[in-house]
Amino acid sequence: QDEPVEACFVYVGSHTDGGWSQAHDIARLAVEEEYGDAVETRFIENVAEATSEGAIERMARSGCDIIFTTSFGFMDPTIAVAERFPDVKFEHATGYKTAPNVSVYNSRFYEGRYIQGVIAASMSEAGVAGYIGSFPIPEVVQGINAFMLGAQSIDPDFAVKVVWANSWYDPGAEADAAKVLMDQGVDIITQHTDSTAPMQEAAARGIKAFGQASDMIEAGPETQLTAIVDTWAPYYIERVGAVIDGTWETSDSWDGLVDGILTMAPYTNMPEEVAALAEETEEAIKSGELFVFTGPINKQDGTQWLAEGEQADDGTLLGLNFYVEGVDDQLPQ
Amino acid sequence: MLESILLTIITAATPLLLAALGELVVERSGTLNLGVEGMMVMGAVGGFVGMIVTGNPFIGALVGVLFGTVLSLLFAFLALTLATNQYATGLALTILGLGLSGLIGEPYVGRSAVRMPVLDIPVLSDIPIIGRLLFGQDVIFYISIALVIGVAWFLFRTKKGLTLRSIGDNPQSAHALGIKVIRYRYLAVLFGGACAGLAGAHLSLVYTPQWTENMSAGRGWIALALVVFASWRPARVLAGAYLFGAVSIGQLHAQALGIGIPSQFLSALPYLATVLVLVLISQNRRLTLINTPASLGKSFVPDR
Amino acid sequence: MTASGPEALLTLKGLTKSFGSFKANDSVDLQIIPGEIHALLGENGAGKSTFVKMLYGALQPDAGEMVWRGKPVSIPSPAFARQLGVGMVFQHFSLFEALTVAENVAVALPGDTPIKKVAADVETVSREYGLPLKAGAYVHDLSVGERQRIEIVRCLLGHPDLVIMDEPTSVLTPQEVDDLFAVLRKLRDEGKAILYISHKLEEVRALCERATILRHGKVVGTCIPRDETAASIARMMVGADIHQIRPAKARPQGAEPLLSISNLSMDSRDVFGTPLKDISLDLFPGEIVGIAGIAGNGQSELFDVLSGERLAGRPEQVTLFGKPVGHDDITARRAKGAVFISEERLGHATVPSLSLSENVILTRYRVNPGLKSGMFLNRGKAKSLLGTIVDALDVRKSAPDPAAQSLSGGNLQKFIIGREVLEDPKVIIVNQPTWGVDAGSAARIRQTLVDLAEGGAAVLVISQDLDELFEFTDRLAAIAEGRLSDFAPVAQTDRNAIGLKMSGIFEGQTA
Amino acid sequence: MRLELIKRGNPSRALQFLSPLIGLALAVVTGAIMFAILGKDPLAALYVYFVEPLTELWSVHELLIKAAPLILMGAGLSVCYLSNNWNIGAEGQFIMGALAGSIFPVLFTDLQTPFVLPLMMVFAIVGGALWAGIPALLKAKFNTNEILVSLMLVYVAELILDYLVRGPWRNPGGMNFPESVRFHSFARIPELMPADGRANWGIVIAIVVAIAIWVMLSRTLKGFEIKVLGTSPRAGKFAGFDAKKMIFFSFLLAGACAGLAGIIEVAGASAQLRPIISPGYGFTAIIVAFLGRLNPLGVIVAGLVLALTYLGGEAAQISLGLSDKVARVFQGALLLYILACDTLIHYRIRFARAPKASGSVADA
Ligand SMILES: Nc1ncnc2c1ncn2[C@@H]1O[C@H](COP(=O)(O)OP(=O)(O)OP(=O)(O)O)[C@@H](O)[C@H]1O
Ligand SMILES: Nc1ncnc2c1ncn2[C@@H]1O[C@H](COP(=O)(O)OP(=O)(O)OP(=O)(O)O)[C@@H](O)[C@H]1O
Ligand SMILES: [Mg+2]
Ligand SMILES: [Mg+2]
Repeated sequence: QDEPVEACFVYVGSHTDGGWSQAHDIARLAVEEEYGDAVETRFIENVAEATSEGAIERMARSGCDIIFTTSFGFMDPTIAVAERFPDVKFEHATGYKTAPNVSVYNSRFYEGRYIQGVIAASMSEAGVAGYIGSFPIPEVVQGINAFMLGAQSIDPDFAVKVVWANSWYDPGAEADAAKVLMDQGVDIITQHTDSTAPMQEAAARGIKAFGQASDMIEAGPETQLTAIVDTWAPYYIERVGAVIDGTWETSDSWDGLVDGILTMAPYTNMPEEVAALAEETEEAIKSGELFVFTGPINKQDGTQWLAEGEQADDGTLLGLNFYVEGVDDQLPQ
Repeated sequence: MLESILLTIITAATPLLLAALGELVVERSGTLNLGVEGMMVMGAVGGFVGMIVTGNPFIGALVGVLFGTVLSLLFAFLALTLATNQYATGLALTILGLGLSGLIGEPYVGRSAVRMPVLDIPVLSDIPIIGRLLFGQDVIFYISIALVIGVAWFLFRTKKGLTLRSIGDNPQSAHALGIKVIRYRYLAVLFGGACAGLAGAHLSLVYTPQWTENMSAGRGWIALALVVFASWRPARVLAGAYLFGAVSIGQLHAQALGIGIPSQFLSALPYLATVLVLVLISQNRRLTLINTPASLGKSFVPDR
Repeated sequence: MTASGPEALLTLKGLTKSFGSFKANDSVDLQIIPGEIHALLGENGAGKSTFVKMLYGALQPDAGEMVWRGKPVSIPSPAFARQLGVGMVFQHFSLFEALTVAENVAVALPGDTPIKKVAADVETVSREYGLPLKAGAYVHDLSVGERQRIEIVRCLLGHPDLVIMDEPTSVLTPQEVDDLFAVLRKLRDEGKAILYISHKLEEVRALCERATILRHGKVVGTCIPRDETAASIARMMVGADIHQIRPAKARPQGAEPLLSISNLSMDSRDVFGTPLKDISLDLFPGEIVGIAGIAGNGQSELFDVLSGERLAGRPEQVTLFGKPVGHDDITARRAKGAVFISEERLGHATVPSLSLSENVILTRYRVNPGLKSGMFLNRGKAKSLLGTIVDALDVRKSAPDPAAQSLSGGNLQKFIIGREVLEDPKVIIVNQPTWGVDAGSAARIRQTLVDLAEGGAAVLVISQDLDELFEFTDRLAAIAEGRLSDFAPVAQTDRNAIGLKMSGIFEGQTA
Repeated sequence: MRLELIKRGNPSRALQFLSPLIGLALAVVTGAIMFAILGKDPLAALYVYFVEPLTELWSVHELLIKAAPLILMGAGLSVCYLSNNWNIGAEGQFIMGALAGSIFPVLFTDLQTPFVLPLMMVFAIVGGALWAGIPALLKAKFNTNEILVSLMLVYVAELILDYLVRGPWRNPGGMNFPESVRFHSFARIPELMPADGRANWGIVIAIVVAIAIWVMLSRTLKGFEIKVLGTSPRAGKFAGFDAKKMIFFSFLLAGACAGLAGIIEVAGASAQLRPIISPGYGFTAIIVAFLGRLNPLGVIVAGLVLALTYLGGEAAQISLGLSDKVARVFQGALLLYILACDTLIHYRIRFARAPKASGSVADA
């Protein structure tokens, strides 16, 4: 083989943000590591969703063979550019539109959230956890619901308070949200935003918290219970490999714990029996024995969503826009 | 609980208070520096980088002050020495500060740092409720309170403060009397820059010991509004900053209580409150006319 | 004057100062001795203020030598001048409206004297010299006369040996002038030297021991004022005989007023202004009516309400050619045939940074045909009108169509007058027509106004300059604190009577 | 030594044209130094920044797409700044214009006729103007500081957009993701030369509007009024011009331009509403206005230059791995340089020694 394959990445944030974009960048480095001279990688960061089409097109023209566009907001621009560059392969994260040269991929983060819910309900004395949301999109709503369901499996009366930071990454707003939640009496913090600020605030007040996107143990050595760690490397290595081999095909993958696309950081700062319970839950999910969204589950207003034993299908989950019973928040419709 | 709510509010208010006090002195000299946001964000990155490099949050704070001051020096050179349009220069300073801080801070995004330690004042900090609020805080908080008193004392009790106010009122007259108008204005602008820098350092060392792009998130502009709100009086800046802190934290409490108003509307509250307050204040023509430094925003070129 | 004795307080040799390429002072020599009141005379722009600012350290000479009590000095700053013993009262006040009297004084005092002590000193000194002041009052609440007292007291508190006064009397009533002279004589008797700048030659003759005369930045002579006449001094200043206004011709008379105001009261424009109180006034064709008064007594408010920059409460309170116009704006009033010439030349009557031809458009776009077609402007027409104005009033300028700010004060005023009289207006309202304008130009401007009156126009002149008002108006009143006195024919009144009215003592006014 | 300014009697004409060029040159030099500090070959980096994006036709199309909103808003803001009204909220007016114009394709999806696009534009113009009318009203009525109000309203507009796209205006068929439906073809601004690139008629509209504003400023009484009220409000009043009406005129005009820019952006390049629709165009337009010397013809050139910095920023990231912040620093530095150079138009600069005291009191 003569020419190395060029793998390109479009990030919505900074490649050092310690959260979402960095998780993708870590995987990019893993790809380089894996294939050495056979591959070259490049990235463009802080790409505003509004003007991403031009940036993606510039990437496509610069000789990329495969382009990973790693934010939901890049969906339509990716499709548009892909139409013009049929020979370039596109991989779009967290979206749902595919094309002959566009695959989509996502991760079942909610599986980790369920485990967090189990831990939270086992650890909390107040019986109420604080949840810092980014934006009320289906992925985040799935997480809140999974967390609630996990918690209810331990304590049916467990409560969750939600505050929206209206940002994926805004340490100031996230810290404010954490403080306010703690001021209102929660004693566990979980977040679906990317900075370590909530972890720091929880540490400052001596309560426990969960990390997000990457292992945040450094920000809270005595605070982090566990973290959902985005692990894109296996997927990226596989897809770039397919380009090298010439076996790349459109796919639509939504992998979970069992596929290694997300992993749980070590269960720390908790009694052994809680850690054991968490491990057990994780195993059950991996083995398929436990599916998070299995009935009976009621919606927030008390009406039935899933009957006994009924499982939510992926289509519903990908468009989820309601809470399960017990969440102390109103979802904007 | 009340104590910790108040503490959260005070922490939210402190950077506003600092930046607004600095700008108040600048405006009292008749200079309008709209670059507070830029100086503040430079202070934030300076504070954070200084802290990471030296491992010492106090040195970090000093670096933040330095960064804010250096940027304000740039403003002073343009607006005072070259008599450029103060409005546009301030805006440019903000744009530059946001870009430069992003560039400098790039390698530091996502790293977490040591929070500036709390400096308990013995005995006093044990007083119930107010003890912790007033005497169990970080150094920058103490500085902010000292500055309120210091600036009020300086402006209204000292000769140099009187001189500064006279310049803000009428630089031509001051110049005719031999007052070094440009020098005073330089010093005022640098003081404003230092305060904004310290406010920024508070953001990245106390508020959230992190660096992120655009970390000041519009606080510099709110500080500018607070100066108008306070009709150029230090004690009123204090009241305004705490009031504003209360509004911005209060909207999060409303959210956490699950009252069901879309979070975007609640998030807009602080901005709407700012507009409302500006309207209420400016409606009182006499108050604003008498307190506004008469030469505010106008370039002054001395005859020699 | 050539004598250079040891008794000299300050000797200046060859003082030179240029602004850009313009020499404002060209090798000026002067000597001041203790115990004298020394007049510095000259036309507008002769360089008097420039000269004294150098003595006070507010401007730096380009060349020349200063000797203070026998020692060569250079004075880098006013602070240094004050330490040396030089005090100054500025032509244009250097006060701070938002500060109190005591603060205004304290800001110019050395060291950190407590404000309470400064306040006490202010009250003592002001009483001692008969210039009463309240230390706690805010300057924006004070009259012009009181403001000048602050300047003087501030100067005296520095215990100067040399007091410089730049046109101190131009803003005072005749009675206040007398008080000031008493102070100055007292100072002279204490052995201080006073350098006194004034355009009022009679005053100079009454007060000063010696005089130095400047023209175009050069010393053109010295004299003992008492031994000269006002006319002979004026000849030295101008270098030629002063052009007198041509004797009046018969003027058309009419019974119907062209402009009238009735019972007009109005709040001030802002907190620092003067409210107008119950003003009535009729202006008949062919007459020139004068309103005297110290600046800040409501003149600019009266001008604004006449011009329509502020609207009257009811339309019929102001009438033009018999029609109510109280609610018409300035353009509508211009369209009816009135013109307005305001006191402030730069920034009111003209836009400083715009060219002269654009400044023609400024007030004429509605009135002069051809300046505008539809919404588009005809700049060529504006330039040709400018040519007409320049020829008619001999406006001197540096370029074909320069920025207004580049003209000298007198030439700018000629331009403004020329612009307004282009279309033979029937009503002319003019505020301070010749303020700061040299004698030659002033005469030309007054002549223009007289010519208009002879053509049947009505002219209202608001002025602080009593000499001017007595020279060419027919009827005269004074405005004080927003009230207008009754009118008296010029022939039947005198400076004293007007002076009293200017200080607010007239019928309808208690105290 | 210190630097002193000496006022010129007449502003220098030559420098009026030269000053933006000098400013630009200084900014380029600064850029080169910055590249060197960041360890890149300055010449190569400058090439990638300022030349490479112009070497390909499709990229020129991208340039025009970005220049259109900058030119439109820059021209509108010029009128504000000339008349001394400090509108810095064009970003918010852009958003509100986009929202108002999007009402048709988002809420009335069945309305698929050729009239939709003009209707959208009218609504966008009105929407942007109304949003700009708020600071204007508050300034005219209560003397409220328009800088702060217009800026605060940017944040509010961003939140309104965010709310709508995540809530009521969300695409019902879009899996609850935060974006509106894609605009149907009647609601799209046609592309200029679809074969070569994505540029649409927006750039033509922008240039036409800029030229119209230029004609107004330089040839009409209204333009004269704007200049007079901006430099000397009292003289403006003396001329019979109404400063309050001018507040409204300038704000509404700038808001209308920004609103139009907003709909051109969403009905052109992006074809749908998203939570963020502008990469800060409204703020960059402030630089554009000043770089163009507040002259709409200059603004056209300046808009293209600033659009180039966006593209150069992308290109430099992709081919040199240069941070995207470099473009922001460059923009800020450019504005500062231009302001500094403007001083030369009105003043001569002299280096002077501060006067020293000598004589009796100095030693006392
Ligand atoms: N000795 C003085 N005599 C007169 N005026 C002075 C004197 N000193 C200062 N001033 C005036 O006050 C202005 C303000 O100066 P500043 O605030 O430094 O006061 P200061 O009196 O010099 O104080 P300090 O002596 O403490 O330095 C000076 O620029 C000058 O105009
Ligand atoms: N700062 C300056 N820059 C440029 N020219 C100046 C400046 N100050 C004064 N001049 C010019 O210098 C000349 C002398 O001005 P000066 O004020 O000394 O005159 P004056 O004799 O005091 O006149 P007046 O009787 O009007 O007060 C005038 O032509 C004036 O326009
Ligand atoms: Mg003078
Ligand atoms: Mg001193």
